[in-house]
Amino acid sequence: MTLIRAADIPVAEPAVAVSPARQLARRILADRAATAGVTVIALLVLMALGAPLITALTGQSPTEFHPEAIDPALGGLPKGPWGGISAEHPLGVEPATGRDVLARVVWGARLSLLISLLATLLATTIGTVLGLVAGFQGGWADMVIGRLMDLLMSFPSLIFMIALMSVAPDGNRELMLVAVLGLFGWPYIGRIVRGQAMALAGREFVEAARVLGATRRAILFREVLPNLTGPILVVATLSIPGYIATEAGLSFLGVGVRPPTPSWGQMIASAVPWYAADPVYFLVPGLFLLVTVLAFNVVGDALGDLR
Amino acid sequence: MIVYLLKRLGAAAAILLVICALTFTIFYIAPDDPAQKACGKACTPERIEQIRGQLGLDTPIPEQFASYVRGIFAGRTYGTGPTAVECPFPCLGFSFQTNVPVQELLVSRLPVSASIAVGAAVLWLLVGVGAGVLAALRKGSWWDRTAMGAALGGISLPIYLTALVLQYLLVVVFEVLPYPRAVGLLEDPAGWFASMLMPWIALAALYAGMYARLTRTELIGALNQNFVRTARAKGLPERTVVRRHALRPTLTPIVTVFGMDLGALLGGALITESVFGLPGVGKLAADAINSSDQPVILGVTLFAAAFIVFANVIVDLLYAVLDPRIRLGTS
Amino acid sequence: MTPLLEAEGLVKRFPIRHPLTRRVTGHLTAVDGVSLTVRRGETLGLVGESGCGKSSTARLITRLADPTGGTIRFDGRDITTMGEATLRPVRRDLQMIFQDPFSSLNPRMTVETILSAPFRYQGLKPEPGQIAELLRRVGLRPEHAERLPHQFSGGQAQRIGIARALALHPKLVVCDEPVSALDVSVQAQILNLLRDLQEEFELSYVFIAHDLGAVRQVCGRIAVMYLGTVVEIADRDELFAHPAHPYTAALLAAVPIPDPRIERARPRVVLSGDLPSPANPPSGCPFRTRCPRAAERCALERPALAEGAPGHRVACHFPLDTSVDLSRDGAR
Amino acid sequence: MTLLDVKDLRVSFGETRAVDGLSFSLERGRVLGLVGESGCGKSVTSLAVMGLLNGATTSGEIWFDGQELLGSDRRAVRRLRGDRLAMIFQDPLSSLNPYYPVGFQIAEAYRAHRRTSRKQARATVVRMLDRVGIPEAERRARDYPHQFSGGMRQRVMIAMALCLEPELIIADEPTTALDVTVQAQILALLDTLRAEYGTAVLLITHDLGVVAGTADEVVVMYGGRAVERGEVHALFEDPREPYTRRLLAAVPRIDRPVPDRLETL
Amino acid sequence: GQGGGTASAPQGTAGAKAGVLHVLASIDLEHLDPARNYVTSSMDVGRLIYRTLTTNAAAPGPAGGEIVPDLATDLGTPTDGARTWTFTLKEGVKFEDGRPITSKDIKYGVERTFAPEFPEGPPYARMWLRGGDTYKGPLNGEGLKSIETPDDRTIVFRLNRPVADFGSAVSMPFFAPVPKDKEAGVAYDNRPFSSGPYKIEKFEPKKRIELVRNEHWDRSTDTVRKGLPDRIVIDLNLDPAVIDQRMIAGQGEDADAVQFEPIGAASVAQVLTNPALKERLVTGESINTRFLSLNTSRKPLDQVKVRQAIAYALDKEALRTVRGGPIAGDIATTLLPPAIPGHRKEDPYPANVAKAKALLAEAGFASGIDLVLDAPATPGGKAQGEAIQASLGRAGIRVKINEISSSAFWSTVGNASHQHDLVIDGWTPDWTGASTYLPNVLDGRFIVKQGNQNRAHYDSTEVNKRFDEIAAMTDAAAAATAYGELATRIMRDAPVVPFLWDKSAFLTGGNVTGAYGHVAFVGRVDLATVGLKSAR
Ligand SMILES: Nc1ncnc2c1ncn2[C@@H]1O[C@H](COP(=O)(O)OP(=O)(O)OP(=O)(O)O)[C@@H](O)[C@H]1O
Ligand SMILES: Nc1ncnc2c1ncn2[C@@H]1O[C@H](COP(=O)(O)OP(=O)(O)OP(=O)(O)O)[C@@H](O)[C@H]1O
Ligand SMILES: [Mg+2]
Ligand SMILES: [Mg+2]
Repeated sequence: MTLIRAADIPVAEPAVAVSPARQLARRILADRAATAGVTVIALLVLMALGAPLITALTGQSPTEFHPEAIDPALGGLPKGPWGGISAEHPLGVEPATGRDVLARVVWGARLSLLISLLATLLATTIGTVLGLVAGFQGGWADMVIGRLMDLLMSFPSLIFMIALMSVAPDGNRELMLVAVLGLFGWPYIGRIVRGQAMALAGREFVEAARVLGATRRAILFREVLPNLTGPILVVATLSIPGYIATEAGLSFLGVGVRPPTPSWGQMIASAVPWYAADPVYFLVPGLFLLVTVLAFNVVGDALGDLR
Repeated sequence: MIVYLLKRLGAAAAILLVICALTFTIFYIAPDDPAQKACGKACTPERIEQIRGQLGLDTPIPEQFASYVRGIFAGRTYGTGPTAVECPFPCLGFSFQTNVPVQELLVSRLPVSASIAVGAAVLWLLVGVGAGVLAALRKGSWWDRTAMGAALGGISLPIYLTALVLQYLLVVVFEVLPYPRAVGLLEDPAGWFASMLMPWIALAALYAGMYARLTRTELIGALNQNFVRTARAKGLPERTVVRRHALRPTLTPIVTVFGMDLGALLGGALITESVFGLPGVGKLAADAINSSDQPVILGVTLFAAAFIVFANVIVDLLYAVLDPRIRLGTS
Repeated sequence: MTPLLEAEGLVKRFPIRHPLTRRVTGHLTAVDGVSLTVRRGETLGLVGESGCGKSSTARLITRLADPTGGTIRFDGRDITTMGEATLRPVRRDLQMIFQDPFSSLNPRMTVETILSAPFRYQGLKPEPGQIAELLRRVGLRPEHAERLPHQFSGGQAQRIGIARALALHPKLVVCDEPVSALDVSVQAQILNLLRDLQEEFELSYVFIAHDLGAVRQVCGRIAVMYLGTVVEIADRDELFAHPAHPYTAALLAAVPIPDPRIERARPRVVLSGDLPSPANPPSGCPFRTRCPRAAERCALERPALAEGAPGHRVACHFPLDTSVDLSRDGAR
Repeated sequence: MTLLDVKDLRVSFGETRAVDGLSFSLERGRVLGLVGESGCGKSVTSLAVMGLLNGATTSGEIWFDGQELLGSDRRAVRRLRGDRLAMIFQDPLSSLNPYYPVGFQIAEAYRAHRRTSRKQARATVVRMLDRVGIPEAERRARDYPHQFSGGMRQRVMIAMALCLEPELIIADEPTTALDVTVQAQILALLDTLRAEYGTAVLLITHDLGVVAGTADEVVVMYGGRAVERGEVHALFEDPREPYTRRLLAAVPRIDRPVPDRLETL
Repeated sequence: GQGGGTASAPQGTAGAKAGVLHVLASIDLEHLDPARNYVTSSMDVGRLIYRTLTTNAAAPGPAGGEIVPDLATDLGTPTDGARTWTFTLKEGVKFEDGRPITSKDIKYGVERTFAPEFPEGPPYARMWLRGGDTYKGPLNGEGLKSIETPDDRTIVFRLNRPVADFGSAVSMPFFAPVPKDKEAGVAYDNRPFSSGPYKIEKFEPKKRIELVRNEHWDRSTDTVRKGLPDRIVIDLNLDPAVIDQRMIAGQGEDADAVQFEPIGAASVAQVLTNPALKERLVTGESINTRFLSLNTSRKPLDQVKVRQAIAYALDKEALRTVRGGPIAGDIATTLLPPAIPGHRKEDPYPANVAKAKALLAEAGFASGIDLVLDAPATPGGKAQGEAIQASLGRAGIRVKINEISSSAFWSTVGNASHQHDLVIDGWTPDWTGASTYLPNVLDGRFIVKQGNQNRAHYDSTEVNKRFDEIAAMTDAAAAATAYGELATRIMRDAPVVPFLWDKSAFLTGGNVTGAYGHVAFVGRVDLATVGLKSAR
């Protein structure tokens, strides 16, 4: 799946006002949608971090069955309207098991965010380093890295990821997901970084550093890399929703994390048969997923917008 | 140019070969033993060994790989004697579970996938490019902001979410559409359309958003070009300026991106087909993965990769054809 | 005393690749046998039209590019094939100023960081106050050290570039069109500054420009380049008074003079035709396709850079000035 | 007879005032040089006259042959553009559309204002290309912009501007991107054609030398205003304003002894 | 009754001999080649295409478990202490091309199951027929001597041991006739030659199979199959939830459809709360028992108290709920389901968490134990795994779920070195009776390294001996009672914890008649008898 497009990425700015962090903050505050996006993300992160606290407060564990909340004679349909929403279960219960949906959603957020952030970190690191080397060094290194990126981008990645995850041994699924997402994600970042590095390599300040006797490494990491933080940040932000969606997609297709660990994709997958009988069960994790992805996209979009 | 094309095809074939080798290795060193699965409920170790021989799994992996690749070009025969099965060119392997050459499965599934892909592509091009052009021309307007917001929403919608919401609303609640089923376009055009509509929308929502944004960005960029200013200075009507001078350069990236997306669409079709239960290539892949039918997984992966790789070759050529600077080279 | 810089028969060739296939379809000779010397304390000017190989020559001299052929001796040492590491100490003495004042400053670095980079990359540390002193010397204020490049005007930014080049007290500074991007008034300031600094730091310059007026203002000797070769080289006043190469003459005639009376009275020498492509240079004399004096011989034989008057060398079969001794080439 | 009369032109982009009360006028068949340093508002002025400014607040009056342009409806101004008012831009490469052959682009300008057959337009194109000194005009008309050299591209732009025999050509730094020898060629060509067609020229440049050689009258701009205007000889010989004087002194000239230091502003 | 407590009688009565019956299946047909056809879904379809020497009666409830003659004139004649079995074929039975079915065709069909190319079929022929241990199948031209065909209508099987219910065994698909000249190796799977009322017109694996009437099938020779619709179209591999919803909507063609798999838990509420839908709901009984196997070869499951603690702690109700609640079946309390002769009504381990804890403490595990559960990586497998995890967790038994891809599941848990502590397990006997059930899963001498079915690794000398004694009995009723007693005996050791006796509830289209769930096909619709009320 295409995660990011080059067209969404701004080219390196010739002159950038202030430090990337300040600049970021300024741009976001100027954009109402982006402010909302950041707020939503912050809330989600807070929710994920505070998952144990939240479930302690509501007194619901994500794995505990509540037979009293469902009707076995009706196939385990939650008792009461709206998917069994009640004071005890503010977002209803899971059909057939009676597990608390709120508890599962907040724990699922933890997983979704952790996996996608780690995958982003991995892909960004690999993509940045290799893209930088390819774009700056050119020649042989560029050829090898370029071919590698071509190769990875020619993989029907979703099919391959599913197949890989389905044969993967039953170890740490979370880390495996991160690895697989990162492995197929980095070329998209690498390609953009490569292009930017190529553009920067021709800039005179790079020549100036060389004339001053700077080493290749110093040029790459002291001169060029700081100029790429902006685009890299944007690419990374824009790739997070892709990873969230892909992780959920993989869980949806049954090759994600293992139960009873709750994950949004898995919740949606298990809600599919229930969509007619208990639409609320399907809508709750679905909306959380949509809102999360949208929030990251909005923020990435705001960051990427050229003024 | 011919030499270039040949070289490019050569590189494409090399990439496919590497993908093939990687996929092959991963699946054949996987814990699932096809022989054991074929052995069924009542199985003994001796029988497993026999089956391994029958399926050609007793030779070393490189040798198996070589026969696989040879089979693609020359076809091959599975087993020997009266139970031998012909797998003609281009043999992508032989499904252990359905006893059918993989390419036959692919061919029988292709119409459904093609229906979904082509219809969705038409839809997202119409909607996405249309919305993008209007947004670029009315940059900053109410329409622009709404369309771009919607585009962002479309991009953020996971396919299965769109698919299920559509199905819930259109089929269960309002009953305006039937459950999608695999109907041939020629057998029953109306049924085909009714069945395909939801998959199209689900798939197109994502891409339409991306194309709207792409079109907008590119068109705004083109409108800021000096040659557009020249066109205006000539006194051309604004419509001509936009259509002839701004849209033409905008189309080049769209067409090339479109080529690549179409190539990579099989991946997107996988979820769509799974959700709607349509027997296309994506569903074939999903089922094969679920039942660990390695030859089918391998075949579909290779097929999809070939699609992507050749789409890329075509895109490169298209790029050259569309852009005179590349077509003619710089003097 | 040996000259500070001696370049002998420098050649730089680039492969030309097809935009799509990336196949090498030919070669472009950007620098085609350039020999130059720079004496200590002098300013050598390099003029010529766009694409004639001025920047490429500069990049060869400063070893930013590897020469395809020829040798470069700097300060008594052959630096033609030195590796980056051995070259590093040499770089202290061999600096460069660039054309685009903004592009040559890292937009992410403060002036302070930019000016301490020369020290850092050479494994040194600026002494306290040294940066402030540098800034002052190029006409900026010490408090400017905190700013980022984009907060300066073009002229100020170019001063920072100059300060950076001078930080380590080099012997030779190669200036690649340092004023081309600047308005006339700012250009004048920078030209003045470069002259002042030369005296103070006992610098030698290679000064590249396409503007003959600017070159004349700062250079002692001037080399005229055309299509990768030096066609004429002479002392400033000699060159402007007695241009020997028809190209130099055409160049001088084409420079507009901001005085309507003189400008309108001057005879117009308009060269016909276009600059040939360095990928496909004409046979014999590179200028012959546009030369009003071209003859058969020019197509067959490439003229060597020969000394006519003392210190005035020209590469032409039929030079303009009688003071150039024609006898060596033999009349036809 | 006054062809172009700009009165108290003011253009601002938000807070920045690009042009701030500029007035000048241009007679038929004459050349007006508009000089000034970078950013003083020369290009904005030219675009304002052409009606090509986007996103700017404009006030004042621009009279072209008795018609006020700023207040006219866009359609009317568009009809003037290219037909009676033509423009030549600084960078000929980016000003030509890379996707179409040059002949098509010239013909397009022609057919936008004259109802003619394709064939007739073609003939005009070839004639014009030939006229601006492009050899093998018939064949070169089918070539794309990137297949031309810088000077040739600028000739194409001139052919495009002149094909409808406009009354006024606005040339915004037509030679800045070119080498001196090519600049001399283009200036000579412009001069010849201008005389032949009797076209008035608004020549925008920062090069005082170019103005000295080409213009009949000069307007010196600074910060969006005209600091001095006058007949070319008078202005160069006896500049009134200190700014003009200093500007002239800052130019290193090849016809005078080398000064120790150049004058600075 | 409430949600199908009992098996319902076939709907309606006579169906029209016309029309197109649609079958909506969420699964694939694994193998239709009679030599390889060994799963109930394929056997249900196979019964339409080929006939066997005997077959199950066409009747709802336990009556369906009765074996009746099919191609043979009777249930076979045992001689030599049930070591030799002789069958006579009916007259007038024909293949789809009109040629008569002969005893040689049956012999050839049986011989094929010995070929290593067709490994999936039942092991009985290989186990029982003399010389079966060395015979490698007919593909190389060699025949099996212990099957004799003195004439075209007589077939004699010579066995290496007494087999009292061989007459039931010959109802298995591999006792269907296969003409030698139609041999196509593994490709025969895609187009088995028809001897039944339908023949295959088109088969797209994993997508659709279309059957049309076999004109040469003679209804008068067949007491079981009705052959009502002209065509039967089976759509395969559909999404289960979509099938449910299509059946609930029942529009258009779907009115002529039956669903092949039970409705999902998610659809139960919709169906049971709507009287019109309830009309169309058919409930079938089955002889499938679901149980949790406890690997007695691993610590601490080698201790009977620990196993009993698990039996007390398991929340069978929760397990049933995730499978759909009461409609999915009855809670199993013993090994043998009620439909199997010998079933005894008892509940040795009623749910009791306190008792489970006490037993654990007695065994020395007061602080609980950690176990790994092997579960298939399907939504159902996950749900059951989580239910087991949650319920055992209440007694301090911490369960980690090990998901195994569904296709590899049985081969993985059948591999002693890959198997963990607990397995979500179950068994359907090949015919109604315990003889192909209890020995298969609990006889310690059948424990093998690979392809193991005794996943409890239960090996009791006493029980093994009793298995031999019962196998030698020629009185079926006495054997059934003996098996019932033995089941009770085994449950004292608690090597497995039965939790569900399956039932199957499925929807039929409004135009469908004669549908009932057949016990031999785990309660699936008996395709051989379904018809349409009216052809459209
Ligand atoms: N890296 C390169 N690869 C290929 N060709 C190059 C490269 N660098 C320069 N050239 C070509 O070499 C020739 C000389 O270029 P160079 O930059 O030295 O000219 P210049 O005299 O500095 O021109 P300008 O006045 O435009 O700066 C040009 O034709 C240019 O296109
Ligand atoms: N579209 C615009 N938006 C905002 N500011 C603008 C825009 N166009 C021009 N300006 C500003 O208006 C002022 C005048 O610009 P203009 O391009 O007319 O200068 P110029 O005299 O042509 O300079 P140059 O010699 O560099 O071409 C500048 O300060 C410029 O930054
Ligand atoms: Mg240069
Ligand atoms: Mg301008």
